Amino acid sequence: MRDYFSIFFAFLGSFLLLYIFIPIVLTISLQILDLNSLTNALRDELVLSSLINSIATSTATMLISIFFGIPLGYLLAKSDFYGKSFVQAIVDLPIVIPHSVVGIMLLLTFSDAILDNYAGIISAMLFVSASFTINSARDGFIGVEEKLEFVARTLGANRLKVFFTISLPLAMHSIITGAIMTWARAMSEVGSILIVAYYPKTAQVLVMDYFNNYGLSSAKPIAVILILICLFIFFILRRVARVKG
Amino acid sequence: MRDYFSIFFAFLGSFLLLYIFIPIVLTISLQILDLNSLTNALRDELVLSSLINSIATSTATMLISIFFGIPLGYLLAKSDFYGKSFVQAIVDLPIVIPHSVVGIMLLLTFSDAILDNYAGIISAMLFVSASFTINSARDGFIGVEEKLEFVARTLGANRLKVFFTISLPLAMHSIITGAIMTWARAMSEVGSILIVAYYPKTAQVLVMDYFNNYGLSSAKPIAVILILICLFIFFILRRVARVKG
Amino acid sequence: MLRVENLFKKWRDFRLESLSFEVEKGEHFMILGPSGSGKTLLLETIAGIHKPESGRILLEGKDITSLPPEKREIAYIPQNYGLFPHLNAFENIIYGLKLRKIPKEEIRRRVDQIAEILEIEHILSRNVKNLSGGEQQRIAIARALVLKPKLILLDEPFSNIDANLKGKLMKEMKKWRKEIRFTAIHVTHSFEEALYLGDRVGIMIGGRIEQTGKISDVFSRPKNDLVAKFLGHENILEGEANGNILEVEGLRIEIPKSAKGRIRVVIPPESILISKEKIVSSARNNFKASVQSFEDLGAIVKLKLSLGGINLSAYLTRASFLDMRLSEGEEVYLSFKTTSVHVFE
Amino acid sequence: MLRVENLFKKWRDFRLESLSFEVEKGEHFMILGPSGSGKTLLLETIAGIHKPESGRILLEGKDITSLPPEKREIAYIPQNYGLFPHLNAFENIIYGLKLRKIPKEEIRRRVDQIAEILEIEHILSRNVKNLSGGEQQRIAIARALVLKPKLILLDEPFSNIDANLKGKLMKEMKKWRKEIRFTAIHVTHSFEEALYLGDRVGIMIGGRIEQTGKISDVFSRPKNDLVAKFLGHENILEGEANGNILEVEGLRIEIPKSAKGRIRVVIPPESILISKEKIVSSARNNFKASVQSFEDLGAIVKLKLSLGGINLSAYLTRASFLDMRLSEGEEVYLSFKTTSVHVFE
Repeated sequence: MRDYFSIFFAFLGSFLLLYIFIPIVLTISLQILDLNSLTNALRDELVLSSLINSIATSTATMLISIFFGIPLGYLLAKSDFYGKSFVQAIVDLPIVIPHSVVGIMLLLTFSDAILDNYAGIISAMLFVSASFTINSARDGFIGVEEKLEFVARTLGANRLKVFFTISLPLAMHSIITGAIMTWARAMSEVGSILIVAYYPKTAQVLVMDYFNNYGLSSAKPIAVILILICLFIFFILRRVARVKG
Repeated sequence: MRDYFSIFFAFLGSFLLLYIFIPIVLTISLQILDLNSLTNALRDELVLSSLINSIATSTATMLISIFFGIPLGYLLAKSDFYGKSFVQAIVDLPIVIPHSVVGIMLLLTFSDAILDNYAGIISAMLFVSASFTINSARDGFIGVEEKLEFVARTLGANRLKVFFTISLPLAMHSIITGAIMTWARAMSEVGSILIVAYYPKTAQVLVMDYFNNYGLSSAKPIAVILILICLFIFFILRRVARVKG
Repeated sequence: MLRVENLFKKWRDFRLESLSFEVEKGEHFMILGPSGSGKTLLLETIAGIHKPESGRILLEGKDITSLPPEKREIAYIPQNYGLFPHLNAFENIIYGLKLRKIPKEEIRRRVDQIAEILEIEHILSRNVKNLSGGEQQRIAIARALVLKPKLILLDEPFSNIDANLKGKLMKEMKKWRKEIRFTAIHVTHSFEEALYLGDRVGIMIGGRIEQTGKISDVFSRPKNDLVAKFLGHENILEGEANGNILEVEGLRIEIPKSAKGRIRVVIPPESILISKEKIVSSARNNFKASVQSFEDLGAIVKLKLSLGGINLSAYLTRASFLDMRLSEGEEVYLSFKTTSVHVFE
Repeated sequence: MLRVENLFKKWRDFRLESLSFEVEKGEHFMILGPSGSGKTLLLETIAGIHKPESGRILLEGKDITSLPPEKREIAYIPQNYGLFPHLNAFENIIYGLKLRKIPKEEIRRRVDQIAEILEIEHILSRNVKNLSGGEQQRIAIARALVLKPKLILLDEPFSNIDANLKGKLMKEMKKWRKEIRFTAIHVTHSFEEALYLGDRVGIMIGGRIEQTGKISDVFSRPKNDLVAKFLGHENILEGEANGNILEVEGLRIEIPKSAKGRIRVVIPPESILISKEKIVSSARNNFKASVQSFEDLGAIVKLKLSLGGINLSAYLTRASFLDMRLSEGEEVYLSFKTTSVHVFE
């Protein structure tokens, strides 16, 4: 009995696992058989500039989310204020809004200021990815024992000093994890960028362009480069997460 | 000192909050001033069929993720097996892969079988959204006290009976939360669907179509309808989550 | 009835080591041991949740070592009672009956019968999360008893019970146990529970059953110093005996019977008299000692005394402790009668 | 030195109610109370973490009630010592000095001085997470002392210390306290700590300081029955006195001094003799009682006896308890001397 049960569950459970795993492995494998097109892609100036563009905008998004997300996360963790659960709801909202709708909303709000420029890319990325930094910062600050902050104050630190010498260093690990997630989510965004800033070209949009204009095989090398970058970031993320555990 | 500190943090923290909140409120408000176009949109057969299409495919995605995600979540929670952390990594992977790349990978794997059909929409949605159900199911099963399962066995239940009468009912709340997240995430996906299945038209793709072909004001009504659906689902999600807490 | 033979098992931080004992039919068998001694692991191994690495478990003569738990007819009630939180009290009780596809009327009849004895009729429709510890205990016991198991395993059944209520509930358990005769293994670290409810006791220390027997026998005649120490016997000394004199680290202690060679004795701490002046009495054992430390037991203070190389404990009321103004390092005189020295066999 | 006047504060489940007391310079003042009495809340209010709803706190005559904690010069050492886990032991100690921008050499000098007294030189570079409870305690104390605060607040400093080590560490605290004279408020629920380390004590129950004074005074002359009960005095009886006889629920008890009207007395449980036969002795108070329940304290058993309407506790050694084969409901005889009855003032 014991074994049939486990086998049956393993059988059902492996479906989604393989469903995620096989396309990734297959895509990378196909590319390994065709290294030529990969090196060609890496020589394509449009590919390179779009990659740099993606990485730069994702990084800018991450930095903005850190700068504004840490104070918001701190307040959500440490303060009790009227409407706090409403604020938390707003922070969690972007994950359920269709990406194309995000683009429409941002254009309606900022119109030409973000149309087809770097600000547009970053604004789209920020909307869909800031929640990760905010929520991780919040969890990090929740994890800081209140007593430590009390003790620091009796030792002569005012609230700002306590924040910078005790709370922030102790929450840093969680904040970094969240910031990496924000970076990765920014890098993965397509739908809203397509609407707000088709240009300057980002790598994730270029994949789509090449696919539409030249077909699957032309899109593949850029896709693989992006997969490898994301796998690398994902690997770092799990390393960071493990250090703490 | 105390007050300046809080005010400064509230000032910085409110930036992202307003950044998320204002576009949503603005978009809905603009539409309220222009109810005509909203009723027109609701009479547009293309809009209606794309909405039904989106809802149907999201629901199908959710059901598939429940059927296969529950056993996988159960194994991740209750079993110790070689490579478990690798399996967990694969489950978490989709969140970092650019959506356009997901589309390319799925096409490379399944080619014509998923090109421009319902299977294609669902396959794209499933790839990006299944993790929510799997991880919530896992957390739900982890929350089930082992002793309860032990006791049930001494009362005469075999492992399968224990699963259906004890583990599953106790994890159900968490599973439902995850399934709703999967539904919402599926509904929000654009990038990979654009590549795999431009047709049959989903509402989230139609927003983009209307924007590209007829401009912002034509895309707005569909966007608002989608926002309202997603806000409704989000509201239900938070209600479900609160019942437990 | 139940026979456990030479069990070995490691699990997490716990282990069972060459563990053997036997339980008779109808008996309330207590397993008494300090926390961490593996008592819960033992119960779960008997219940079939863990498979032993070696050894056998026999129930009514049948080897059940490799049967799955659902086929053993042994009920297990864990420390927190393990009620299913998504079922109400009644649904909890009938969980096992429903699995066995017992007809509805028979289920109703069995529940009514047990509920009457355990006095739980009025809480059958309640949500188990809102029940008190004592009520939860009864529901868990009812859930086990309706299945008429061959053996019931109780893991610290009174640990979640308020101290004030514990006495009352133990009294009631004794009462309904007389009505529903069942065989039970009851794990605890409480001397009161063992003394009050147990027929026989097994002392479990470090994964082994060190001694089994009638409770008063085990308490007054511990087999070895591990058991003696666990039972609170302090002041166990080992020395060289010669006639009526035992020599321990240079100290000459008069003992009540003649002996020769290395022996062990116990000097009950409550038999030791303490004073700040030299004691003049008929007691033959008079020594000078210094106070090492003290511990407050609530109105009673336990002193640790050092006499050259050995340490002895003694009890004192808090009033006399304060009267004597004792503190660490202070010199005191202690004496005890020769007849109060217990020589180990 | 510190004066707390009529403090009121509610916070979560705890409260302070019209709480007043005073601490002298150089004193080790103990606050002794059961858990839940608001001891930690009191310390945190003195430290300035909570603002009282009413009342005043004066430090060296200055009203500090509304000063923020960083301006009070009061050090606070919480129960788990509150070491900063991202700093090593040395960095923890100099945390406050660095904030005050003290020059490097002065920092080094002060740390060296404290480290020598507390014997922590060898662990200064260690990660605080790997320190033992006793080492953590010293680092926390050093971190407070280098700032030369006017007052140190210690919250249950020995609660994370292994019972075997506690005696040794208390001894050492007593030693270095003599070298570094500082004023401390030390919160605990342990009678030993109070007796061993305290100069004076305040008994805190239900958010109030019920009695303050020298420790032996407070222990032997509790002001009211709340304090008496907390200190473990049992058998507090209230009745109508008439000359040397106190009548309690129909029971006539002889008392050592003449009184009139409603009074309260204590009969120390250790002064009560128990036997199964009627006792013939010079004791004037002889009664028949039944055993209600018993509790094992480790070699000593506490009996709860019922005599008509009143309940009394009595102590017995486990050996005589087993000898007498006592169990619940059993009839016993008890007696106590008139002189052992303590009449409340």
